[in-house]
Amino acid sequence: MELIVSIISGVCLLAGSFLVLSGVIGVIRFPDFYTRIHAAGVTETLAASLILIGLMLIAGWGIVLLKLILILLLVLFTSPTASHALGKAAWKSGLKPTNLKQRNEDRN
Amino acid sequence: MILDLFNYWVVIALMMIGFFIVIARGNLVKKIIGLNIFQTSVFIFYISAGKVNGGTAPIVVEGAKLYSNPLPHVLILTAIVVGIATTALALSLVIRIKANYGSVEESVILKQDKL
Amino acid sequence: MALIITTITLLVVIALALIRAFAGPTVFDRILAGNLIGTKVVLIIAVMGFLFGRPDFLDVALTYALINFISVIGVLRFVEITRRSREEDKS
Amino acid sequence: MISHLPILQVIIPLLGAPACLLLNRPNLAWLFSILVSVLTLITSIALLMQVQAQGTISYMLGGWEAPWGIEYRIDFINAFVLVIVSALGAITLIAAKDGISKEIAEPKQPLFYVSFLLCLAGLLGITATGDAFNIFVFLEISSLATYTLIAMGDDRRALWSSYQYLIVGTIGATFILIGIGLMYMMTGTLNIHDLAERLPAVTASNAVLASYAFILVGVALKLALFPLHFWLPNAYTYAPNIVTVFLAGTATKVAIYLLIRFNFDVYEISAPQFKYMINMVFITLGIMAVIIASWTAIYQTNIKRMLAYSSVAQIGYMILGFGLDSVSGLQASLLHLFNHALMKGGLFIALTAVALKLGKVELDDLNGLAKKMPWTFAAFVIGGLSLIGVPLTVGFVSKWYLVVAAAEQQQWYIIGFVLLGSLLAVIYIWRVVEAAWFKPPKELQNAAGNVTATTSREAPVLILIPLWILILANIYFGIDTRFPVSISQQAAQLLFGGA
Amino acid sequence: MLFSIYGLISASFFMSMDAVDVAFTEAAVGAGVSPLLMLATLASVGRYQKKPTDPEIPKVALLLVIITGILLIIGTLDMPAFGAADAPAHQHVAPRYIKESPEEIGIPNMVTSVLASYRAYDTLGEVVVIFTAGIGVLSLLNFRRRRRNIHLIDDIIAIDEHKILRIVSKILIPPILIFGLYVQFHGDFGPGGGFQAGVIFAAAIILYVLFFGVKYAHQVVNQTFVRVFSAIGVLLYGSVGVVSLLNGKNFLDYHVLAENPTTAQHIGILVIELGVGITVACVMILIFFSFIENIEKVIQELRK
Repeated sequence: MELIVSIISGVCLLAGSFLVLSGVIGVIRFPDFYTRIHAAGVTETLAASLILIGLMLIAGWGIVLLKLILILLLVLFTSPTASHALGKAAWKSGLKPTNLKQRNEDRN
Repeated sequence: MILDLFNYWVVIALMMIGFFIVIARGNLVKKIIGLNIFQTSVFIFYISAGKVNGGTAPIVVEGAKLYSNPLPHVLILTAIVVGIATTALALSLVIRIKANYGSVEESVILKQDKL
Repeated sequence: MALIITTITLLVVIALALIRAFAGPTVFDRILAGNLIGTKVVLIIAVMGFLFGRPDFLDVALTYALINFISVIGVLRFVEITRRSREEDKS
Repeated sequence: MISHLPILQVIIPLLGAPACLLLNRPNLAWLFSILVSVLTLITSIALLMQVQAQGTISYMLGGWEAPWGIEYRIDFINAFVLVIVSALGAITLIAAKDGISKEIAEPKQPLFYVSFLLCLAGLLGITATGDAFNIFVFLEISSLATYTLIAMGDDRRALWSSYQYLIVGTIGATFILIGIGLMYMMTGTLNIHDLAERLPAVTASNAVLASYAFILVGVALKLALFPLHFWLPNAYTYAPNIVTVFLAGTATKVAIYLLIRFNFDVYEISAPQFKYMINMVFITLGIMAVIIASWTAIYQTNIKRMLAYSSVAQIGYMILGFGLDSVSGLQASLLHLFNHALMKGGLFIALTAVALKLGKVELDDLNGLAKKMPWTFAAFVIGGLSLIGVPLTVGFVSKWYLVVAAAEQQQWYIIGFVLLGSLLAVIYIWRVVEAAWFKPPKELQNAAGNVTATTSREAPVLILIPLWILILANIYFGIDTRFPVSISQQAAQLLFGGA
Repeated sequence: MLFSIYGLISASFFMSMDAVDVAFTEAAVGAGVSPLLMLATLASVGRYQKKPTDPEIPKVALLLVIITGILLIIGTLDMPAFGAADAPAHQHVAPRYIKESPEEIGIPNMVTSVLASYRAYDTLGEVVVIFTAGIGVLSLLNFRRRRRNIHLIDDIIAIDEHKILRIVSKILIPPILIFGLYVQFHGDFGPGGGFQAGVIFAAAIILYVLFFGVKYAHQVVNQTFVRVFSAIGVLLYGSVGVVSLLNGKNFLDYHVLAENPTTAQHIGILVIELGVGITVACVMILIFFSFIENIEKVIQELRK
């Protein structure tokens, strides 16, 4: 039983790591702000949840689990909100998404 | 042997970056940022000095024999507070300077008043 | 083992996000990178707590998560306020 | 309660400050802060007497014994400095009510008194403590309060001076912090007494030398030692007058005390191979400070600025005393510390009175003013004579001891420079005296601009009283030299014998 | 913004160095408070114009910096190796804190025991420093009487309404406040304490101001309230010391507070941490209000 739990937790952690990594690669590679926020915002929530769930599985019952749940809740609340606020603020400030089609045509 | 001190040297490099920004930059806000970096690097310096290999955080837990040195932590807690106090005061001075001189560039201010 | 891999990945991620923070080009990109680093630091601390066998560090992680949110939101707000007052300046 | 004097000394103004904020009425706050400062003064005098009776007092804060808890350690030297600082604090506060009435808006006045008390508490704390890190904390209290006080000046240049001082001061404090950190790494203790005992074991290490260098530079920045003095003239000139009085009398004195403490107590034996070099550095810097700063002072038209440069020069004399590295040299430094507080305090209060009448203290505006304000300018003349070092004033006493100390070591050239410095002082003081007493008043300008200057004559009594207290002290201690001389001698012997 | 990242990273560095409490504080200060203050300043100072810096100064500065750096590196050459357990710093004073504080003070967090008991006087100094900064900011920025109930900033806040953010912060603020209390009183057992709690508390208020406007915030915490309580925090701290004085013990000797020495230490630490928390929270809010008000002033001048 313990083995299974730790395997599941390991899988969760690794999957989380992978997502985080893919997210940041997106942030680096994507051409403009809105695509980047997409990469970051979307992966972030799931990745954080996966990693935290992985930790929860190791933690076992107790105050630690409670704290992890609190962190998870907090992340679930704040992370999408922050992304939303960021996107909205950028939009209102007049930042326009790059028109990829246009740019590709320009390059050619 | 040399590697043993590597940590300190990185801190020193950081410290000097901060110090350089303080004395070389003309923008008053940037000076304050430099000052902050300078101070933080000193904090890191202290904390590095408090680290004991194999030690753990100085909160009693069962089974732990070796703890890191708590004294530098205490000192730095105090120093961080002092740092933020200084920063707040400095920033409000900058705001007043801007209101009175219309600029936050050192050279512009000096030109205006021939200090 | 998985913990160590996770830690290393998170460190790499922070390093990569730093590139974006330096590169910009807009303020919002920097804030985005900052937010990214913030949440990653929260995770790192949580993972490190387990790695060192001191899960009571989670308090710190919790505070980080809070402070990170507040500062990202606050920074955004100030960027907006600055912009609005500039716009009034022009009009 | 007697055994708790060391802590009362600092805690009275420290807790008086927030209480003062709660009052929030200018006059009430003024009365309250005078009460606090007088209590502080009484404590410091009692403390000095206690030290004379029983020798060094050690007080354990929180009841934890020394290297673990924080210790207050009062010996002759800091008891002496405590008296100077708290006396100047009390005297300055008496003059403060009228002194700040024009410069600081009424709603801000309570804040002025709060900051003043905090500054006083910080300076006293630095002096009284026997713990290296505690020095840093109280240094920052006093510095932050000082920046606030300077920025309260009504000229916009006060803001810039305050900012400049803030940057320099913080760099200095951080340097001191680095120095303390290095010392801690090498010895594992923060208690100064403990440090002095443990440092000899690690004497030869670079880290100790580096910490010495950092503390030296950090304190020198705070001290406005000659090449690092650039912030001081601005800060003194544009600060509110009362603040200048207080700072000139106390802040640099406390920095000098720190230098003495670290130089002679902590590092006394730790760097014998560098001792000679360091002494030479002190002597050279001291001489350069005396000559160059006095020379610059001659060309100033703003009298506050002139006296500020003169302060830099006087700090030079004190450093000169250090460099001689003998009991009599150090004694001369300590004496000068005391005397300089008296005379600069007096001179700056006189300027406060002038500024209250004229709004500024440019040399040209003083013409003929002495006839209108005879008491103020009589005081200024006596203070000036003291600054020059004329016999029967305190200025003479300390210079005499300095000359004797130099003669002991047959360093005759130092005597020459001291005399040259005095000559330069004659010139800049004379310019003021000449303008005030012997030049005809500029009626034209006065009639056009300033009605109050002609109608009201002498400065308010509340300024004249503290002014003349200081001036009479100048003369009294110039004639009856027993008190400062004996104390400073005991202090100097303690530092050389006890280390 | 880079600055905030710097704060976060240095905080995680502290974490890896076992300095949990320091990491906690640096997280709150380096990543939270100081970037916010910086931006508040930039909001009223305006973005700087790019200007070529004077080419002369950097050379001198560079030289100075290099000299200092070399001096420091020489200084570190014969220092005990990083992390060595036999370094003098770990031999002399600290062992007592580690070995005996759990019995003498009776709380597991050694940092708190040293901070609030062995070196409690330093902490009093720290509180006074914060208080001094508060006074300084007050005297610098609040120099004119405020006009009642006109809050220009509220108009600006209202333009970008952010409904989602409002709702989220409404949900979050009460838990943040509770968490602040938890940090305040849990400092004995885990990382945390008065200072961190004060900052978290202030952060919650700041969040509120940013979304609901100064007007409503003032109804809860107005200037006078904050002013008075920042002084009361310091006095509360000091009064513990005065109580020990009056009972004939040394200043800040907690043993007078109760018969049992560890109980006495507990009470003492609790009270002073409360004092710290109150002062820090109030001063932070005070500073923030002053900065906000100044932005208003700038806007008002622009409108003229």
